[in-house]
Amino acid sequence: MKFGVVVFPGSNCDEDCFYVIKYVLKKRVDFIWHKEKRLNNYDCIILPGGFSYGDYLRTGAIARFSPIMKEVEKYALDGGLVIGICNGFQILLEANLLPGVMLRNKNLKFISKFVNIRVENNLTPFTRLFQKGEVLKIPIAHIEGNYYAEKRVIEELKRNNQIVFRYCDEEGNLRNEANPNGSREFIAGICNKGRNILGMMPHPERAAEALLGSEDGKVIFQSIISSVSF
Amino acid sequence: MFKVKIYISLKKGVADPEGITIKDALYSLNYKEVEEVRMGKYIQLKIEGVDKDGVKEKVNQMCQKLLVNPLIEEYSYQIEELK
Amino acid sequence: MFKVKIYISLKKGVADPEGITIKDALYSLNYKEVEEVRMGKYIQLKIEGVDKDGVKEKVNQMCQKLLVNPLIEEYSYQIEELK
Amino acid sequence: MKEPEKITSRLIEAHGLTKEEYEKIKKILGREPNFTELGMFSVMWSEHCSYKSSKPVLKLFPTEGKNILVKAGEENAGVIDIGDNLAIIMKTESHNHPSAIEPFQGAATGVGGIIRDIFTMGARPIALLNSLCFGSLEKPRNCYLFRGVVEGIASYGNCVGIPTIGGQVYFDETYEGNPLVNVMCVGIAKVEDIVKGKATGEGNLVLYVGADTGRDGLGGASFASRELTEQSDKDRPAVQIGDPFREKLLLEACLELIKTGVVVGMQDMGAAGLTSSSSEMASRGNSGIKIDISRVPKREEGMIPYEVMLSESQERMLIIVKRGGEGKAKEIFKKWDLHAEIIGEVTKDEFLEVCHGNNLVAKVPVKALTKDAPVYLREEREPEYFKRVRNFEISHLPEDNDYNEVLKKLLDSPTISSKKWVYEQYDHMVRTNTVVLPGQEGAVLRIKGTNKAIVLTNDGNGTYSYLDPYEGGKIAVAEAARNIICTGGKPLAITDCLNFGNPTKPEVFWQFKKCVQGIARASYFLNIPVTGGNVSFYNENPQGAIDPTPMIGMLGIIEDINHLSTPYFKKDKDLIILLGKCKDEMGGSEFLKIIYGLKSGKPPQMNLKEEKAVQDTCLELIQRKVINSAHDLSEGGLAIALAESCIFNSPNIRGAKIS
Repeated sequence: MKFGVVVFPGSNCDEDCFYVIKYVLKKRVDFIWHKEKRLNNYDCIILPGGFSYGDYLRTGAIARFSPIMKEVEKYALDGGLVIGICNGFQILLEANLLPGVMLRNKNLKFISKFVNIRVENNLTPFTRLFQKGEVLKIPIAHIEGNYYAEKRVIEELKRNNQIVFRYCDEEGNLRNEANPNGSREFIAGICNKGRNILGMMPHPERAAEALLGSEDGKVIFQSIISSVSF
Repeated sequence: MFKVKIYISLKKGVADPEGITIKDALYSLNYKEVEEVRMGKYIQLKIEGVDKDGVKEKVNQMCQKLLVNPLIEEYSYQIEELK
Repeated sequence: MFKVKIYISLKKGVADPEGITIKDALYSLNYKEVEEVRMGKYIQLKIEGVDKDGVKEKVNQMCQKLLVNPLIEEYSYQIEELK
Repeated sequence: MKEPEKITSRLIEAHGLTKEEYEKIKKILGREPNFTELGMFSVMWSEHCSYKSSKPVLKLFPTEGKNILVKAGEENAGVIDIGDNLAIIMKTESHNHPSAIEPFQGAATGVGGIIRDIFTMGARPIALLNSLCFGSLEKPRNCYLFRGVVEGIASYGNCVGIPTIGGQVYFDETYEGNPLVNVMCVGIAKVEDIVKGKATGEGNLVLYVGADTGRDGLGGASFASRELTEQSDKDRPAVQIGDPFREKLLLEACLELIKTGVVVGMQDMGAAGLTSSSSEMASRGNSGIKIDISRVPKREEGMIPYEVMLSESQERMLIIVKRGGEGKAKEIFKKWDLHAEIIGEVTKDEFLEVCHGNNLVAKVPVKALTKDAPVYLREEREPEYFKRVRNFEISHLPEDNDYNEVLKKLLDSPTISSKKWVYEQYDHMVRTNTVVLPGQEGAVLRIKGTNKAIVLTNDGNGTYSYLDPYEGGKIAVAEAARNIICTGGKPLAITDCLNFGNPTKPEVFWQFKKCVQGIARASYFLNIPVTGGNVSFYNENPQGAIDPTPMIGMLGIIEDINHLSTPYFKKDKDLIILLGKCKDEMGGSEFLKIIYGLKSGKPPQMNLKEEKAVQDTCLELIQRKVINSAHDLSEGGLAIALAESCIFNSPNIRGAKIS
């Protein structure tokens, strides 16, 4: 089982993801520099959080043209597992590997805090160890996490059960106060129809050790591991 | 050498949290006649080119490829030759 | 009702990290003829007004008070009456 | 800017140099300085860079200690050994004046500068803290400054990926028109990886790396030393624009380059840009540097040598590379899409020689710039207010308060109330080391690969120091130490930021000296050495000098992370103990200020022996797990400390019955 963590100029959660895979989950993991031309035998690619290219112009708008992204696209279309976290999710959106767009948070401010998210679909490689409707405690840290897509796309996401996580309160209810950034349908994470690409705004790598306040994020990585080593 | 001015704005119907906040701020500064505010980007380029049409072609490509997100943004531009 | 278009850009000499990064990105996408990129804001307003001069006065006040940071930005605008 | 032909007395004065200082320059050079040389001397001899009014007083600080690897003043930042072959590098910096003019960019570039001071020593930055002071929030201008400064710090720190985990926000009208923006950065490095800011080895190459040079913040250093008067708006071009994205590239590239072993010395181009970085590195290496400014990458045309040498464009580093190592350096900087240019070399004649192409533009002895700035023993005089406020009698205040309302009013006051609105804009969890989140006592970071953790605080109290600078200085140190102790940490070292008025005013210099004496006294007694920091003078509001405000940044170590303690009440039926005596000392309290609008009385007189006993006892109680939580009493006293201990763990809130 080997993970690959892509490093773009401006990524800053790459080391955090690397640490969780290598030292908490004790699995093999490499950094992959964004200018690399080839991806050799990885079981899961992680696009980490951060401010690739300083978030200039639009979040992820420039990183999506990095040389490695052609390979990631091919890898994903062949069914390889790809998880985009925060800025990684934004890059997947700009690369049209996932539908929709991230707008500025409703309150226009950067928000860094623990939130609750609810597992909407536990039949993906990323969520198969969860119960449906399970409430997780995972932190967010972003200024553009306000998910938006046209009505048609939202309907399609619902119909194909591509909404994987929704923001909610501690009991799992979709109360307005529990939506930190104004996301349509309380969306915190979605996957593609093939279920092998996941984009999520909360940071699972920041919730993988009890010492840091929650271990719920670790279960996402464990789900990936369990779905690969059959 | 040509000077290009690109105006990028959000499509109708797309939520504009920034525009709304600015409108409220103007309202609180007593500019109550403001009905609507839409936030957008204004990009100025200097670009070498043979002729205006050639530059026009390039500008459209750059907008569609990188500068504009077609899902939520539309754009217009003006091109001016610098002597 | 009037439609106002406000163009806000960084003053000459003020560093523009975003513009530089976008220019490098265009360069790597093979648009090597781009000499310079400057990032700015494009604000569209709908505003009630009696006449164009009255609106012009209001727009200047709103820019100086809130919309523009006079230390590093300059602005221009166009006003159009909506029938 | 056109280069003036003659140096007139008006030009000298505009550069903040006195006649005597100008005469000294002529004596050093043996001739009149040219315009570029005049500029170089003016920024290097400014208060900001030379500490000419504060140097003799700062010698009062204890700077030695068994785990102090680099003493205050020797390098860009203090270096403290924490065992396991690891060292913590930390420093604070003030960006008060730029933030008063442009809050967002002023604060953002303050963060950028202090981060560079850390990675320039080969350390990986792991935390940012900031202490902010503003005038009253009733005034829109102060709200504008407050919002801009917080957003500026957030935008820069978050983008570079360094968690902003602690500090303080303090409100008082004394900061009207002159906010305080003190920023602190903490880094970690293996002891053998530490790089000194030295230029040695004749023929080694001087490498310029990072953003292009423009006319940013021209003479920012001398600008910081001139008072902020209404005409400061005229200094508008002094606004510097931060680029956190390029900073992140610079940070990663420099740390990667250091690992290759080709780096001899490195320094950030901060205040006074190219002039200070080249002269300071040459001075530390007892060598000289020759540079050709025609090779310096520029963002604007027609820049004269004066502008290139004094520009304070952000995100630029000067690196001394072993001859032969430049290929490796260029390769790494190309990987990170950074501009790297060889602009000169190290010489052994101890001169800073600046050419433009092959004509000489400036030649100045290095030590003249870095060491020969005149030092002033400023006149000091006890201020008139000092006696008046001290013999203030609390007893004749009306005593008809409804103490429930008083408690609510105190809890609601901006200085005491929750700062969630602030720190939720800072990414305080990136790098996954933050074990105790902001908003409580000290912030705690685990050290990966060890069983240790470090505790960090940064705060100060201007009101106490106004009422009695000596006690104020002592209290600032003791309070920082108590925050560390209550978290289960042992205080190790201090980095300070001293914010005062115009030092040429005797009353201000009296305040400064008394305050430094107080800090030194407590540091010696509690055995917490000072590893460096920053002095910011000329902080004046329209009525005169601001309250003297010493900000103490302190590092503590928790040898075993299980000794970590958090301040909120844990279990019902637990007993609440007050450790230490509760004396009738209301002077300078928030209670007096908020309920009666009074800033008077004697501040608490601290008995250092009692203080040390309380601290040692509390730490032992925590380490032996006798107690479930500990919280120190500061603004708002016992009532607020009790309320915070109930509220801190919200939403699960506890009550307390006190007799």
